[in-house]
Amino acid sequence: MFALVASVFAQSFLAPIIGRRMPLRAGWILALLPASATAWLVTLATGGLDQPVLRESLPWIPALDVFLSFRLDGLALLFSVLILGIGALVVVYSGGYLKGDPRLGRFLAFMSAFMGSMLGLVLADNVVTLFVFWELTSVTSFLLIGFDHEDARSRRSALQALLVTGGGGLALLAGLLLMASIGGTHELSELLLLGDRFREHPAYTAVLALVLLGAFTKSAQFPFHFWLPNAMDAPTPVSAYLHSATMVKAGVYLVARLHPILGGTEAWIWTLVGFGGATALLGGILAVRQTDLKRILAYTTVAALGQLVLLAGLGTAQALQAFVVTLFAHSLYKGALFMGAGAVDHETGTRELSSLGGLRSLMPITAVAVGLAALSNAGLPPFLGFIGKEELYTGALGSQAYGQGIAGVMVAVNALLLTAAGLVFVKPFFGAQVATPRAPHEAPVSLWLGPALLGALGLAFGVFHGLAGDWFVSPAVSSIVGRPQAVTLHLWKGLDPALLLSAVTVALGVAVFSAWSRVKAGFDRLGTWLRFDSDRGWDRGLVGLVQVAEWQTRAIQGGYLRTYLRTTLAFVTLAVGLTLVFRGGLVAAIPLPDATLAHWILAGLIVAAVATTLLAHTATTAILALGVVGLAIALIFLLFGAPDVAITQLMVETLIVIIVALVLFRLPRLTPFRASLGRERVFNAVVALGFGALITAITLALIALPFDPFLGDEFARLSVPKGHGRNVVNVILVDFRALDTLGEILVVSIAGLGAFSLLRMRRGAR
Amino acid sequence: MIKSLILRAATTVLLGLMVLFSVFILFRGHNEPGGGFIGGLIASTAFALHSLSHGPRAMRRLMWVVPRTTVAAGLGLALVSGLLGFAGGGAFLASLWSPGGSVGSPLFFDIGVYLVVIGSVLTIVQALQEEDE
Amino acid sequence: MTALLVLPIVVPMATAVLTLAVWRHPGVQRWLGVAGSAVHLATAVGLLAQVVTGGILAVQIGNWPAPFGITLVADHLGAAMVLIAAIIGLAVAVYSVGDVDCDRQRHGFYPLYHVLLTGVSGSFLTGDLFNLYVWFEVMLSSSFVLLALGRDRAQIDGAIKYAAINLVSTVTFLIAVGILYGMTGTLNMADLAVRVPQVANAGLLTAVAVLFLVAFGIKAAIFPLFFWLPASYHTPAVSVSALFAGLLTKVGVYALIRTFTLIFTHDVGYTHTLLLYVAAATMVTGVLGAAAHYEVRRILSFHIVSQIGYMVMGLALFTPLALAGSVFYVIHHILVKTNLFLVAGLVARRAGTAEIRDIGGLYRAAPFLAVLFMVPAMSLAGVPPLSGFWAKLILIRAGLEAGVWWIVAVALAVGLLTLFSMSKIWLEAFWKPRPEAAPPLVPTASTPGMVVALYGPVVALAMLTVAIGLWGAPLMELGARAAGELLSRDAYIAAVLGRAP
Amino acid sequence: MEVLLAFVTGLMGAASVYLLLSRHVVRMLLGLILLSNTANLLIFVAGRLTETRPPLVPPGGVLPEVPFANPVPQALILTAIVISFGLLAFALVLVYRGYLELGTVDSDRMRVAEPPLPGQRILPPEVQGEARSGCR
Repeated sequence: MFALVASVFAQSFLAPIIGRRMPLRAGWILALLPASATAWLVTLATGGLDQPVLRESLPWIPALDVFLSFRLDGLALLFSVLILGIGALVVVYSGGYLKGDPRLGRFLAFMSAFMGSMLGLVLADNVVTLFVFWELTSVTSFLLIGFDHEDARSRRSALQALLVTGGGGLALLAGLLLMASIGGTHELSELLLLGDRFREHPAYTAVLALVLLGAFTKSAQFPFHFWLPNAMDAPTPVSAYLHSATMVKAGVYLVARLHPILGGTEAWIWTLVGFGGATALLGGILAVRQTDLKRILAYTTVAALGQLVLLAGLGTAQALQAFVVTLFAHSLYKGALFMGAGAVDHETGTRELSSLGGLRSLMPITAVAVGLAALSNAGLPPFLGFIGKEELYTGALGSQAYGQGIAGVMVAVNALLLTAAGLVFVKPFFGAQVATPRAPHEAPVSLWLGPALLGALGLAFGVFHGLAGDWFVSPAVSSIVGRPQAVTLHLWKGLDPALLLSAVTVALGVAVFSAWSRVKAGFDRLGTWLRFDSDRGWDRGLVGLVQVAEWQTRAIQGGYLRTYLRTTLAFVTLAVGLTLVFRGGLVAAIPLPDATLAHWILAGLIVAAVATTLLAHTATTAILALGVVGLAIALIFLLFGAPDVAITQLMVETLIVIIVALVLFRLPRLTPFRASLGRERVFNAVVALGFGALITAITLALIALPFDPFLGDEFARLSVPKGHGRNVVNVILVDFRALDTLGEILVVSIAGLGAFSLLRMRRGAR
Repeated sequence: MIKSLILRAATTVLLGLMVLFSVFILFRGHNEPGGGFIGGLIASTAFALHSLSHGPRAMRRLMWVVPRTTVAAGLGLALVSGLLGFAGGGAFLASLWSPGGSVGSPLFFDIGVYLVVIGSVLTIVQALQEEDE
Repeated sequence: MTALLVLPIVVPMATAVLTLAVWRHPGVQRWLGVAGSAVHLATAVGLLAQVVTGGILAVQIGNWPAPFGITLVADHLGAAMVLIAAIIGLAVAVYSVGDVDCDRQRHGFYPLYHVLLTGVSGSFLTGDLFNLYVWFEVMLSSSFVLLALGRDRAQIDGAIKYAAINLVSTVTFLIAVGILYGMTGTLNMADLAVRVPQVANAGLLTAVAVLFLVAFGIKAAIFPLFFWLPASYHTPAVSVSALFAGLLTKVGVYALIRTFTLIFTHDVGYTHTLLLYVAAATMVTGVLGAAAHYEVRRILSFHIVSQIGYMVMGLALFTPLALAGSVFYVIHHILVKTNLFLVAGLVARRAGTAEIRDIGGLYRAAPFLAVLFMVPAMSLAGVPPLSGFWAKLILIRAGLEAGVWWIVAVALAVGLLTLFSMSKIWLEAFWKPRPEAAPPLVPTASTPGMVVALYGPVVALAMLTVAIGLWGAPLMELGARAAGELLSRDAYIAAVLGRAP
Repeated sequence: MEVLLAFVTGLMGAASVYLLLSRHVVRMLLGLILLSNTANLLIFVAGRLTETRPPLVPPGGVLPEVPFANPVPQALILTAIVISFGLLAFALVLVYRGYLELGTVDSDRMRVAEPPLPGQRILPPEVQGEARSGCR
């Protein structure tokens, strides 16, 4: 399996080359791998194994319990067959659809990468690995939806799909990681065995919410359904593959996959049934009011996804059986319908129902293919779609509470789906011919092969439902339930309530369809009224985000240095000051200064000079006053046994005055030297005084502590015998701590050179 | 440039004296207050004052190298005397002394410091002064 | 052996001195610069190899025993940081050959560049708090000049803001060192770790810890101390901002990690909780800042801020996994963010502007460039299987295991907004058709040599990102080891002081 | 004296912050100079003050005469002074260049790197066009 996934990814690197070298055959060539892999999987399925389980595991980041583990069970097998089988057909289809387009190679590369991601997703047996592939499907679908990137709508839709599914993905990640940390393992197959022990964990609800958030965004459940119809801006092969057969099913897959560990609780049932039912109904209603072929199909997909989620939520064996059959049937017919719609679009140049008609005679093969799929979609016997619908009703009726209510809603949904199927099939292919932008011909083989095959399979598996049951449905149901489950499918189960409901569905659907032109207005009103307009909400959300961001930027990154400094210094003062106060660092009492007169005079000198600096009206006065401060400090150094420091301080002060003088010469006094606004001045003073108080408080607390001058004593002891110098300070500088000095002269060098370069590199100067 | 005759005369005399004094301070620094920093600062103050009164051209004539080169030499000297430690004590910046302890790598290190300080300060002063030319 | 610890500092310094000596010959400087970086990288590789096989390495400078002399220490964290810095050093040095104009090269770009690297290496290796201050200053001084070096007015504006705030940070740091010395009598970090618990006034100690937090926090650009970064990083030469983006803030983060694991662990409940709030605020404000901007390097600058939040989050959670996550994150981020700035430079060269709203059409015109942007951009947003995904994964897992739900929620939401921001650049600069009024696109490079210099480092860094994504186990192992050393400090202390604590 | 200096440093710190918060970049620079002086004095106090001999060994001796001043803070301050001297000298030149390029020493008018945001009005530069050096 590792080899399979890897080779599909590898193919995506080859695709651009093949696309450039053999543009006409690229689709066929690249379909070989998925086709043969499908064949292999089908032989596995037909091998009579009740539960073929293969497992492979490679260490990825073992320290994080992340393994590249793959596991092929019934559910994974069904999905893999759909992914690879439909994938192969879609690749062939793409070759025809994008014939002559120079971007074909790139398109096929993205498609292959997506195929690999999707395959990895359903095969993954490690929650992290699963998530990796989950995100990869989001990214590849971003690239595919935005394939026609010069169109602003495509870009918007791509971003929308990316962020909605990506956001849900992040919730999913948290949910999966939480699940793994509760379960003590990241391997899915081990987690699934936890069962009730997990469901009783206090964090169960959190995990459930997070996982479902991921699943619902991906599978376009209400209220996240809005991205899916918009994603139809993608080229049709993408819609057929990602947005009906595979990617949107990822969420449904996840729900089914995690059923053994998460399923069965009240929260599970009502959340899934509630959201699934709402989504199904909403999708159905919104579908029949569309006039664009792809949008009709998109909304019916939303409806079908809702049904699947609902069935997974019901969780009975019967419901899960219905889940698998519906899933299988839907993937077949919806893929076919999309490709058929794409073929129509490709040949006629339009997808608008009103500008299509009578194509039956012009595109007979396409008509047949679409017809087969539409009948399956409509749920008419003997198609697989019919069996799915029967199972759905049986499953719904068989569930404990509100079964009949649920079944009633499903009847409505299915009737709407039937109407939609009628719209897609009857309107374009029957009736009078309508002039279209392009004169239609039968589509080339690459364009009709896929729909025809899928449509035929829908019929074949309906007729030979025993094979479908044994090969695919039983193993898949067994995997979901977590124990072997024998499934037998029937076209005819006698006159049971389900059949009755089917009859009602068909009657209702046909009625709506035949009255479509009259009731559409009603549906439009209903749709507008019903529509939870998350799509417009999306735009508002983005605008709001940018507004908040701009407000924040104005508030804190406004471009004014003084506000930057004020915030910085205020934060420093507050953070340190509050810590000092609340963590008990202050000294209890301020000791009296034990200073001599000389000390007081020096202190007074500093205070006076500082005050002069503050009040100075010219820079020259200020710098001279500051020089006095420096001088007084030098005297303090001298007084307390630091002659080296005192001299250095003195020399530095002198040099600074020289350099400041050199600079100040050249600065005219355009700006008043004492520039500060009234209210701001007060605020600045508060910050300044706070900072000063902090320094004093810290110093007072510090000098109250005992001090161990062992470092200095040791240096003094070693200075002469080891350092060969009698000036301890100098020996520290050039020997004990010479590395500091080395760094320091680097700073001084850089300052000098930097000043030089800065002056030389003036604009206009040479 | 400050055009004061007295200052000019004074700084000319001062320059020589101060440079000599700075070298003295540099070498005595290991035993008495002083050292590379202080020496370097004194010397550069002298040059800076000279340059202020005589102009940067005069200073350039006076110094036979570009101050930038002094910086490079100083840095190089300090680094090399640090690397000498590998030869002697087996560690970076380990001191290496002549028998008797009169000449040692820390002295060269200090000379490096001295040169860097002079070079850097003069680079700045010169660059600022040359703004006028 | 002991030379291995010194060489990552000495080599760039020697390179700086040599390039300084040939000031008048930019051509020679270029070669010296690249060669020096290559040697630097070699020494860094040797150092990390030594640490991985032989454990923590310590050397007493000048043979003066700790805590009296200055000790250089390389544990897994330090050695890994040196290595990643050297990788970035080489990549940007090569890029600069094609990017940095002659004018800048003539005015000391290479000496400054290598002094900066000296400072960065020194900061990662020193075991002495005051020495750390010195290396910070080395870094700071050269970064001032590099930032201002050029003829662009915006540069000077940015440099003034950068200098003002960073000088405040540096004085704060100096004050903090002085006070801590006054409380403990020592400067050696291992010795501090031993002596800090004995300080009588624990409240004052916590206050000093917070003082360090804000001093390093300004360097690391955490909320609300990051203003200098988005104000300046978009102004200098691309090579310079790429180097800054990769290394400078991370030195601040490194210093935070070092001091808040080794020295200030006496009041974790207070200090690290404060760090956690700061981390969350940093992530959110940073990413929102990015949402409000449309100039590539400004967007990326705000993302630096936001990403710093993640690294601090790992430190704040203070579990082995969380710290490993921080280490992983720092390394990933340095690679990716440098690369993004380099790519942004290529984009701006190609399009003639860095305003994404004015670009457009690059996907069609320069698909290879699009791929080169996509890789680090997606990695930054945490899309699997790239380096950023693992980095985020570890931190999120650590947050979940520590039971701090809200920080996980913040981290995830910010991840989504990062994705939004990266796709904004993608949509505007790459996917959107080129605006009618825009001038025609120009080639990024005029000579084959320039192509190699400009694209080579970008491709190499992108490949590293992918490699870590596909094969993250070694880096995770490194992170886990580093975290182990950080949390049980005994090995570090023993290596420095030569005795068990 | 230590207690007295605690208040003096506090005052210096307050004054330097007040200067730093000014719009005038030269005032900010003065604030920085004062702030680093504050830091140096603080380190000096942190190493404890003893009004005694400098840490010098008399000729021929092996140890300084006790009590002697703690040499460690002195070495640190020396390093810090020189470093901050270098940085301040550079900062001064930067301000000068800033004046030449941006035509102002008012930080509120330095808005080239961060142009006005939507909904923000900024002060125009004081000097229109290319600024000139005062002596040229």
